[in-house]
Amino acid sequence: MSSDWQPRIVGFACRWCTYAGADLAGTSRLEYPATVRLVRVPCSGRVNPSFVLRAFQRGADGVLVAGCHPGDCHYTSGNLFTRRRFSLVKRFLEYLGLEPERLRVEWISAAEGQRFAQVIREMTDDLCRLGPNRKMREEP
Amino acid sequence: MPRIGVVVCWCGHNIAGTVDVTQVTAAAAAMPGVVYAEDYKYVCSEPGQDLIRRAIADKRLDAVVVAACSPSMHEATFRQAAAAAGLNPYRVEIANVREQCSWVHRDREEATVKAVALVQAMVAKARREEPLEALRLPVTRRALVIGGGIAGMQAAMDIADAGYQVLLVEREPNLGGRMAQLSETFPTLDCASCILTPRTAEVARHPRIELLTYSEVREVAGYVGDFRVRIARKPAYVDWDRCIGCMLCQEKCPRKVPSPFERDMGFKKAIGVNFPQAVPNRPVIDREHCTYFEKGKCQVCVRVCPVEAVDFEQRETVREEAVGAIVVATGFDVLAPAEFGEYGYGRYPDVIDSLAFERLNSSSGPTGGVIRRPSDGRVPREVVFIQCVGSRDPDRGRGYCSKICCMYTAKHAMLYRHKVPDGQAYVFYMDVRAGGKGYEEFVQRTVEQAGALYLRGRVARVYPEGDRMLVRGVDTLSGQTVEVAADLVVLATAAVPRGDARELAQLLKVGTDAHGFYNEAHPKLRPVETMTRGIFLAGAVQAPRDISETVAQASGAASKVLALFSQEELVADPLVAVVDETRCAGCFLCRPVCPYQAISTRVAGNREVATVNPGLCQGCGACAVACRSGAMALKGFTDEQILAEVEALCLRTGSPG
Amino acid sequence: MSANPLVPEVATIIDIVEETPDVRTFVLEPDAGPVFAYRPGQCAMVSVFGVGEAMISITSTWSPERPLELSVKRVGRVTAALHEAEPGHKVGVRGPYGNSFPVEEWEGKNLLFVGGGIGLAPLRALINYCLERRQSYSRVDIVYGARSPRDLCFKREIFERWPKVPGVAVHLTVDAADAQWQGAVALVPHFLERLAPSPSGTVAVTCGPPIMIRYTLATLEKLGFADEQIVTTLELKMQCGVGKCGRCNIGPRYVCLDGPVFTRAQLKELPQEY
Amino acid sequence: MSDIQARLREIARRLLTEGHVRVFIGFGPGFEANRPVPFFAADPDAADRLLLDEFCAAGLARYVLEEVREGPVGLVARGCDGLGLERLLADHRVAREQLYVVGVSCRGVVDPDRACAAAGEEVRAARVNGETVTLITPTAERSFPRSACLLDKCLRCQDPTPRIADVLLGEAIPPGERDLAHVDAVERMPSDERYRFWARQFERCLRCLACRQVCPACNCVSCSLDRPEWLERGTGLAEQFMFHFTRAYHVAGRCVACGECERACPAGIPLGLLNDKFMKDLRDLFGVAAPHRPGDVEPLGKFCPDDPEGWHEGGEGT
Amino acid sequence: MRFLPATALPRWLERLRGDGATVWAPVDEDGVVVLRPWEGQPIASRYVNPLNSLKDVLLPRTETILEFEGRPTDLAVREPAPPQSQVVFGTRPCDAAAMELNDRVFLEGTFVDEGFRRRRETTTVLTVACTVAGPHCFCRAVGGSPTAPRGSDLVLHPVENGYLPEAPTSRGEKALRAASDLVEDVEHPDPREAGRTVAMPLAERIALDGLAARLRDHFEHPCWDAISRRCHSCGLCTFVCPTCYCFAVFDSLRVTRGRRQRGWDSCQFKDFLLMAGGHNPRPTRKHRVRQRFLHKLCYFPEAYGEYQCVGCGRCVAGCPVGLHLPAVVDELGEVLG
Repeated sequence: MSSDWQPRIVGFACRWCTYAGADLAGTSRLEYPATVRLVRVPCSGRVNPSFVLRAFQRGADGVLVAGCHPGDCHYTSGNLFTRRRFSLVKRFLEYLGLEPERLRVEWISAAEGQRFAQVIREMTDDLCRLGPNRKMREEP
Repeated sequence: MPRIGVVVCWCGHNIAGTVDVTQVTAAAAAMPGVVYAEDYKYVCSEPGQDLIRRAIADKRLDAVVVAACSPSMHEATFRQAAAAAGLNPYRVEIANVREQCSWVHRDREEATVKAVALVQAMVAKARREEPLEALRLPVTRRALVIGGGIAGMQAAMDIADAGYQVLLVEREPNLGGRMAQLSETFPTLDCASCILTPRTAEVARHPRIELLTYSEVREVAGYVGDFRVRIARKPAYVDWDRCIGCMLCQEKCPRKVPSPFERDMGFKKAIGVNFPQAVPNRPVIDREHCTYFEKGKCQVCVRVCPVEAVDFEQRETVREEAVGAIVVATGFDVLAPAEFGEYGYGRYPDVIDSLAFERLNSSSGPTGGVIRRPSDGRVPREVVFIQCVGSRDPDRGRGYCSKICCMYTAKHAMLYRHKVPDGQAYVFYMDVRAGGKGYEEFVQRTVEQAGALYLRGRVARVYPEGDRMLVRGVDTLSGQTVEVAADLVVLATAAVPRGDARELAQLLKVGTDAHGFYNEAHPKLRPVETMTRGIFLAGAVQAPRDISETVAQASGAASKVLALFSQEELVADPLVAVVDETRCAGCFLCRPVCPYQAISTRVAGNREVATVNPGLCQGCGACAVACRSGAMALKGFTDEQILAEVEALCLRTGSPG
Repeated sequence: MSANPLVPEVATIIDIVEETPDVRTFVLEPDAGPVFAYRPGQCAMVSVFGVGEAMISITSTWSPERPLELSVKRVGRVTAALHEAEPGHKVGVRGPYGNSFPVEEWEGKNLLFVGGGIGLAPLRALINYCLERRQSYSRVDIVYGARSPRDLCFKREIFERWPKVPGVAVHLTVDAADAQWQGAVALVPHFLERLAPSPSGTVAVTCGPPIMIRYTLATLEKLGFADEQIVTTLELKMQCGVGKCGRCNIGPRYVCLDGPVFTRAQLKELPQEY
Repeated sequence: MSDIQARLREIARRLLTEGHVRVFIGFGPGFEANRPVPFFAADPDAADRLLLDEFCAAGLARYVLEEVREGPVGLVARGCDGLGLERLLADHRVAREQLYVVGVSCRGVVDPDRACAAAGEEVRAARVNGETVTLITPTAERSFPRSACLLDKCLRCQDPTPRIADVLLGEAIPPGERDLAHVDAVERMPSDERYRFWARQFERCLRCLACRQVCPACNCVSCSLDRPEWLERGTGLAEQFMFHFTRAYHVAGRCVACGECERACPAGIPLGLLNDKFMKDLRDLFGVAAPHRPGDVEPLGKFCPDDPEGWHEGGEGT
Repeated sequence: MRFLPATALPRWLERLRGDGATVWAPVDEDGVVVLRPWEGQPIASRYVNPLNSLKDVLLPRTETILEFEGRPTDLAVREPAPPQSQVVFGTRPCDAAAMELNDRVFLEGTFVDEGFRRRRETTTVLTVACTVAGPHCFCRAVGGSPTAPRGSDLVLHPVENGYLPEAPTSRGEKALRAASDLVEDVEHPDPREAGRTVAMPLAERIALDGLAARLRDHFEHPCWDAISRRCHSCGLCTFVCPTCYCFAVFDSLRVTRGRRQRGWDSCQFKDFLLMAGGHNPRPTRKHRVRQRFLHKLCYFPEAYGEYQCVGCGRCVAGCPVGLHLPAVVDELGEVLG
């Protein structure tokens, strides 16, 4: 591993809360590592668990699934399904051998630019410690 | 392969200061499918937009990716620009290289690599894009208001006054709802019927309000702008068109039965109206209690009716109506306090609920407005009011505050003192909640001027002693056990949803909370809208509220309806779910996850498949994830598109590591 | 060229002709060396890199300097990707595969071509081959139909070139006419029955959608054509084209090796699994 | 069993004679005596070839999907078959009135390979008792522990008796909760070892899709795993993980624990360990019964406002 | 007669591996014996047949045909490096024979399958003969034997404490040379004879005589409906079969880079012949099951003069509903006589 290796994080962000939160981090000029790339989805409930697996397959070192706080879903219940799905899926991926730090599920509101930046910093630190992900990943 | 154009914005120094825009443009030019890549200082400016428009025309572009600020800033701008050049506006994608890149990263190389990846992802998405057409839905400019109480009447009046037709459906034979049962109203103590009666009359004669009383909504189909509603009118056994409202029938009817309107403290006839000022002033026959229906003879009403309006053969009739919007104003019920055995309700006639006390106060009530207790008709000298009966009681399933009880109890104590100057009112309370204009002052007056004795604590038991009721509770302020001997005990029972609120909610595809109150679309920002577009809430159907709030909300709902009706046609986002019927197995796992109940069954060939009502769908995409086979796709965010984005974002080219 | 028969040559699309709303003819030139030699009726495996391969009958007739032409109807993933391609794009091509029409055996005979829709694609190669050797054959009748006038392929040939060749008659029909259509309106088998070509000394070659083939065969039989006089081509899903992948067999025969050209007599020997 | 077999034949014959069903699905003699195979009795006389013994291994529910297309179907159902049928009913893939279910209680099916190995010679018949299994060979009759004789899928069976049966032959055995302890052993491995464990299993996968084809919950008309955007045909480890993750996730909350996938797998991949992991977490996090009995809204099709966030609880090893 | 002690086996294989070859050997993985690239792990000895056959080595589950990179207008295509030489230890005579059947398909005719040929020519098959037959074995019924050398480069006949090697090919002889110092000389009767006495009850029950012709004549026989009815349309039987060779060609693409591969496919899958327009020449289980068995028992014999089955018994052990070749032959025998 070269010393300047940086992890690659794919983030699924609901457009109403987390994506807007990330925008707020931008307008507030909060610096965070350039490790994350967001996929804008209408709701965290749109995130098919297989998307997460696909990200790891194609070389993501970490995946973030983020949406509105429970109770604040633009569609009322999308994130509550997300909560159930990803409670299971995260445990299942760990059961398959994935390190827990590699998948994070977070509720980040449109007002939480600070928190968004913080989550990315934390994840980047965790992933730097773990190094590149090789599990479930296809040969490059 | 679609021909894609990429335009990279400098945003002056905002993007170009951190991201090497030239490099991003060069990288974009080499991406599969990209036939045009250019950068520009300010793409959102008029010359910038013109650049896009010219590129679309000159390069025959099928899609455009703009690498610029957040889509929340200028997605609409660029879509309009594209549309002006003849490109489907939904074939414009934004790579957010400002808020999510140049503004948050410092290292130029890293930021540039990331910007390239973000562009790559959007190019990948754009390649898999279908042109989408905004959904255009026609609007039937006619509203249905369900519920003829104060909320429904207010909403109906506001909509009708603005010039639109209103269909007002009321389950009871007459308008008025709960408010018709009230005596006076807090905090002004003006008489309820004095403010209600003119309003009911106004509604009844409004040229644009069609009144359907004694009717119920049975079926609701369609969606915003085009609801199809089936309404059943129950048989009144009186031809209301012939009837002239002389009420001779009521007068002569030999059958007297306890009146639910009077909380069974008074009587009504088997034919007649609930109360004298009823609008419409037309009688109905209470089939359950009518001697003719019971025994096949009597027919006094038939004989006395001067216009031969009585018709025992009348049947329920059902009509179908088309409306563009629906206001639900079905109000509330009060909890049957029977489940509170410790208070002796139902066992002891002198334990009554607040609604009954309203009737005792009412000059048109069973006692003509004199407060007499039900058991022996004596005027009570000491009255105990118990608040929070069933409310704020999570152990029994109702943790919420019924909100109106504090105020009406204060009102009752005040009215009682007015009518029985030497009487003493005791109020057992948990907290007094008197938020509202003039409310706190009113409670103060009740204590100070009417001399009501407020005791903080829960009542443990009510039991008879002699001809009085002994109320035992704990004063939590003093810690003392308190015992009051009362002539009358009045329970402020919880306001609860109507018994059949859930069934109606299902018809309307509107969500309810754990208790059965209807859910608003957003508790703060969309308090009168429901999750179903075109259906609005007014009054206590949503949560307990007092008259002034109810009226305000009803006007709010009406204004939402008017906003809807003021549009030529409804334009809906085409980013909705769609079913590939060849792949749908018809398992309907998608249905429970849809918050809008937009998914229904369709027969395709020899099997049932899911189908999405695009007027109801709001595009959250939960169904697309619940669908295992991938038959359900969310337009604009298809699996193929998201997977392509993921793949592009994972690509490591020229990046460190 | 690779020793591996599954590895295609890279070719460049030099032209695309829009025949009908869903049929395009792609003109291909291999990047290295001349086009492989092929005979009428043979196929090529064409591929869009990253999407996949599809077996397409060759529409052109071979000469060393002539580019390869493939007429492709948009039906599946690969053909859809091809339809999205533009001149200058690279594709893969390998072949030729399959047997071919036994044109030498037919010398001196009358030729009756019966095509429907995209089925004219393999026939076009054959017709042009025969017309280039016009003197070797006797009377030539071309019966061709499509759903509507705009679905007729190779319009220049059917309307202009072929009718001008002496001794060649082109009979066109459509299932449903439009405002401009002056010609016959009939399904190909019915139209053929009305034309009633004589079976004597004639070879009938028919290509088209399965349902058309089925009724055309019946019509030809009614007109007195023997099974040996009737030739058709089969289309089956193929993956390798070289008789290895085990897919395109009909009974013991592989369409990619033993076909796609079969006489009706040969078909009758095979199980009805095509 | 023979008494029940006789009654089964009688019922099947009657159903076929009276035209109530078009076919009756049960078991018939296989090529080997101790391996009966699914059998489709289409006429009354064929009913007499139905058999029911301790070796009837295959699940029958999945057949219903094809067979009902032609008309009503009768079948014999053990507990696992019954749950499979309930799965198909809950997924609207068949209608109840298309089925006539003859229920039988099942104490477990004998695995002929396992039994022959235990007995040391060919086992021709067996009796499944409470805790032991009596194996009958040409030379002896001996008892062995259940785990030495029965199919894996039967060792953790929780529903011996079908819940839906138009008629139940024999006595009902009350249902229990599924024992999910075997999941713990994998959970306890360190994460790298766990990954190696699964990688080893999945590398063996031939992608023959037997697990999917026999599964009553995998009843889609079109499977996403047949689509290249979700799963490429390559058999690299990444695709194998995608396949097994997706298969397990798609039956999460829907798996009826019939064990057919694991029984069918030629590569010995412990698919039950995957299904049961979801089942365990559904139980631990959301109080869903193991397995969730079809009929109610699927556990993943609903939520509670106060559902826990499963990713916070535990961490490594859970 | 030469004798290779069992204890020398790892050293020998290590030497073969040292020559740069990939060595495959059967290893026990969680109770399943699998042929795996051998890196010194314990070699399984108690198995009838590994899960995967030689097919996994010579016609891999996925094989890259070509790789490409670039844009549609500018694309570079290259072929992968030729495969490394391989040594397969522990295969059984039936599996080795199966490869000779596949030779007929892949190496004969107008086209030669390059991928197969290259692997075939660089693979040394070290077969371990069988001393007992498994309960599902029936090689004898299809012309094989537990000790037959067909398809093998070297047959190792197990005897007490080791093997008696027999080298039908020079490749086998060469492989054995790597063990020349480990091989001893012993007196032993011809081990090939032992194959005749191995009990194989299943083989006795399979009558294949004249079946091909009867099948051909009864293509539309209704028995296929009954036989195929229990089939679940999975690909298990075809994937475990050492002689089934059908493959699919498919592309994958990662934005700008991709590859074309081929991988196993199964005639039992319902989309095997499904065409882009929706037409499916073999739409039902009946069509597909009949295709499988006619291919093995009728078409293949017509083309190559022998059945396309080596009696390894994998389908017998594997099919979850007992729809395997012996059972089908048996059921066909009953109806076709």
